[in-house]
Amino acid sequence: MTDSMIEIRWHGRGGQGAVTSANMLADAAYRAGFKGVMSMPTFGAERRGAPITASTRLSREALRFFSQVEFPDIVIVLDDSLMNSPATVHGLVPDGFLLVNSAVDPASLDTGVDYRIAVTDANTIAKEVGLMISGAPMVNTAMLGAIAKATGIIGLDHIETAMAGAFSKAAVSRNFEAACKAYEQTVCLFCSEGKK
Amino acid sequence: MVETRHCEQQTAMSWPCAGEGGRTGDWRSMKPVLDPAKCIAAKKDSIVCMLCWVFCPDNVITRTAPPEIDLEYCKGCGICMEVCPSQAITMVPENEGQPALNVEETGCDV
Amino acid sequence: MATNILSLPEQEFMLPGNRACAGCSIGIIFRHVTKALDGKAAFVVPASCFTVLCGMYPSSSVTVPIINSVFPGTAACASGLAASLERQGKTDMTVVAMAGDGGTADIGIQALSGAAERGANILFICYDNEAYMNTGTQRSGMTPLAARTSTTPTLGKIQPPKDMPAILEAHGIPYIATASPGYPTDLYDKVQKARDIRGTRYMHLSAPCPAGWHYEAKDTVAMAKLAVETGTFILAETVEGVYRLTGRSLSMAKAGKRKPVREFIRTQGRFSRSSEEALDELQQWVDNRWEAAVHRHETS
Amino acid sequence: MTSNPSAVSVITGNKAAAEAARLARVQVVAAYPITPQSQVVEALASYVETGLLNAEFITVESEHSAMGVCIGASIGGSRVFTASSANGLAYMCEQLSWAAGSRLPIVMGCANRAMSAPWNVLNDQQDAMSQRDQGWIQLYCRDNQEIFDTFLQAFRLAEEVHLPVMVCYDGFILSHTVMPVEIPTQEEVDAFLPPFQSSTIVDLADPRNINPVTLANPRGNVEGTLCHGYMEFRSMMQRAHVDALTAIDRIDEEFASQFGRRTGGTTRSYLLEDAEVVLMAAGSLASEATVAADFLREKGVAAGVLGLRSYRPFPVEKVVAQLKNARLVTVFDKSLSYGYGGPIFIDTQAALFASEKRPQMHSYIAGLGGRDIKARELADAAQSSLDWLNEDKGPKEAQWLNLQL
Repeated sequence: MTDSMIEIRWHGRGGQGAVTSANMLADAAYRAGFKGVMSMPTFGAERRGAPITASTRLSREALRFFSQVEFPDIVIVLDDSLMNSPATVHGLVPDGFLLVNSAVDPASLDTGVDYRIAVTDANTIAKEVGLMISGAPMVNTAMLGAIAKATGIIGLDHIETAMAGAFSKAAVSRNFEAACKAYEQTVCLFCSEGKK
Repeated sequence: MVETRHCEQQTAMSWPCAGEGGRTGDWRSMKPVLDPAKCIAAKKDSIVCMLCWVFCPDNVITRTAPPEIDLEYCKGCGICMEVCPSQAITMVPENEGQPALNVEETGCDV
Repeated sequence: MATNILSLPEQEFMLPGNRACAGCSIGIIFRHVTKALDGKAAFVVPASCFTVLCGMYPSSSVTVPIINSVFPGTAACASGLAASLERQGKTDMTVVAMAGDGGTADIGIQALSGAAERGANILFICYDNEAYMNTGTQRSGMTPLAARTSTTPTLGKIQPPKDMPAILEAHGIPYIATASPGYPTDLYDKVQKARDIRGTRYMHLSAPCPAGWHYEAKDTVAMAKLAVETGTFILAETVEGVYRLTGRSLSMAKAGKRKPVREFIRTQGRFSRSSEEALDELQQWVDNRWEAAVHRHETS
Repeated sequence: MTSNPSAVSVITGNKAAAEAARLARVQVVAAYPITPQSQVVEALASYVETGLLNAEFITVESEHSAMGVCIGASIGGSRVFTASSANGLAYMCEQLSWAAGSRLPIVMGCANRAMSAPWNVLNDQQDAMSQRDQGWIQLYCRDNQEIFDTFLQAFRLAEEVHLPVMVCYDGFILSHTVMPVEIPTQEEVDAFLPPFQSSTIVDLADPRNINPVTLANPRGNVEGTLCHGYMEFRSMMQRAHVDALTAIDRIDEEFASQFGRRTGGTTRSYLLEDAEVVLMAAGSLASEATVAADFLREKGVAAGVLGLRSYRPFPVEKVVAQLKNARLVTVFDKSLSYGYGGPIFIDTQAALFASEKRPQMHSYIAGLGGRDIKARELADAAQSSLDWLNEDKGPKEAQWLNLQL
């Protein structure tokens, strides 16, 4: 992760809102002062339930390139079952962040590779605040709070602004509540405050 | 190069004019001739019947008593003759009265 | 009250000396359609015989606005025009899409179906001369059983035509009518009725063609009448789903009289090579449709 | 940390297109969904439903009818808009020619997508390039801000030169990617693009037959005036295209003076002044290429970028002027004229033919069907072309970037 540019890859399942959050992260980062922000879905057809990815790129300067992210600085995983796939952490740079929606201890996700791990139980948070669609918890917005906590690249206020641009008022309050809870409950191994 | 005087049109647009397709008297082979003695409207000197006017596909027959036929633009279809209930209209060959064609004198190899 | 011949307006919106063939029924149709609309109409026209009638640049044979359209897109262009004019508060004219049978039932059917489903505020008139006459009489989806064209088997077409009014009825549009140049007052009244209804209105018009049907030009009106008198073309209208026979078809149904189809097609060259079996089949097709129409009229 | 302006929205290219159409106060919208353009239709439908846009939204049953409705509505006197992609654009084909021949100021978005078969919904520019000769102006955008700005300029342009304008932007790469876009207020847009002065030529008091059959030769009208034949109309259309080159650049100047940013008009250059090696491309690739030029400069190669914004009309003089000092031009085409080569390469080569000083030109076919292209790869390609030139190897065949055959 260089000072001037951060590349982020999202892993989720179709219908979990990975693309929406990736876009909101770009928006929040713009509000946080990044001049160049960009977020793109992995191009192609999407199926509900199938693994999908999206990418977010943040830069202090305006962005001029659009090619796909190869070596992410941050990998965000919306569903810990996706951790079984080696593709999930593929290319994650040394010292990068791995943020996982999971109820397990981050230490158990430590593969010994040189990146930092943060874990949030976004499923429980989404259920608590009532973010359920068709019986499934919408975990995407809670993860924005986890990003704020673990990486510090955005603040909660920026997330709220980004949400206001994407959701109705009622939806903003619930989603923001999820992000705030996630911010409080994210457990970090080698978190930004206490770098190893 | 052909000079297109006065035409300032950017796209093709036409304005109405009679005889867009040219005079039909030039190529028509038969023409309608109305006999006022048989025409109901003419006899009654009143706008009655008017079937020739109603059915003319070329709008060349007037809604008058007697109806008048514009032979400049009549195509000679003969509908007016057919729809006339009193057989007042007959179709007459355009070249009636002209000398008949003499094939032997044309020199064409037929 | 029904219009009679002498109460038809005198004003004309078609100029003489146009490019239509001698004896073409479209002239009769257009004259009475425009009379019924008092000339307050803009016509959208695809490639068709009517295009020819309207004339070549830089002169026009009609005194109403004409917008030429691509062959498959008449209804789309008309619905765009209608929406646009309405947007500008220009509501002094009816937008009429006027296409031949090909531009309606074949290549034009998708755009027509789309416009009808949307309820585009247009009057769509199909003048059905039963083949691609403008390109030299190739078969269309409206060419009758047993009729010969330049692309049918030499003995005649082996399929019956589509039932376009039924197809449009399936779209649930508010007004559907058939009419014939042989019965101009019936045609006139129907156009006026259609004019006063909002939404997609469809009229299917019989359009005898001397060049394509191979009969003498003088017989166009006789052909139009025989088509009706034999029950081959049925005069009817469907208003808000209620079907009724009109005019000559209604009086025929009441009298229980109908001429045999052979009387209609006898002088048409396009049927000259049809076998007796094919003509029997045609008669049977006409009988079935007629009986269904009469039954529907009586029960609705 | 600097604070970013609040008038900026972080939105997709499709949203930028829809926002531009909304602020342009389009009056009739007709569109049919197709990946990757569908979001434009969805956004405009919601704008109309919620009253953000006061327009007729016509949900047609096909792209053919979408353009048909636009043609009817434009003749009827309204400002109209549509958008499409790939097969949808191809399905509009005959209507495209009809719109251009009618000289209607229709503005259309094209979220560029590969043509099938085989099926592919991802980006290249084959769809728009295939419609090159229909008479439409084609402008290519490099990012979402440029999409928004180009659409606003396109309405001005179309209404001034009486030609339809296709605003092309790479599918997914721009259409589905969010990035910051500065959206001016309605008042600011109105000042640049006044609401459409509707006036219809469909008039009962002056009935005319629009687009009638027109013969090859001029013909006299009833007053005896000799009126154009088909060729005269087509010649005027060509002249309008050529004249549009100036208009495109001038409108961009006016845009710049009001909004403080520019699209570049017909071209957009980067470090061209002293460039020995020029990378040339259209769309997002022209932006990606600027990063490649930076890489090359870091290595000591004087590289620059010529981004082609206006493909039709083709800015021949500007391209020639901007390439006259280059030693080497590498053209990256995201489409192909099968049996010959990359369309931009071919056109640029033709443009340079009459030029006294001609650079060497190498052609690259890249990114077909969504194949990822990295700035590094563009730089490597340009470097390999430069090596080829330095080794005096002579003519070089077109190369397909990243081809694994």
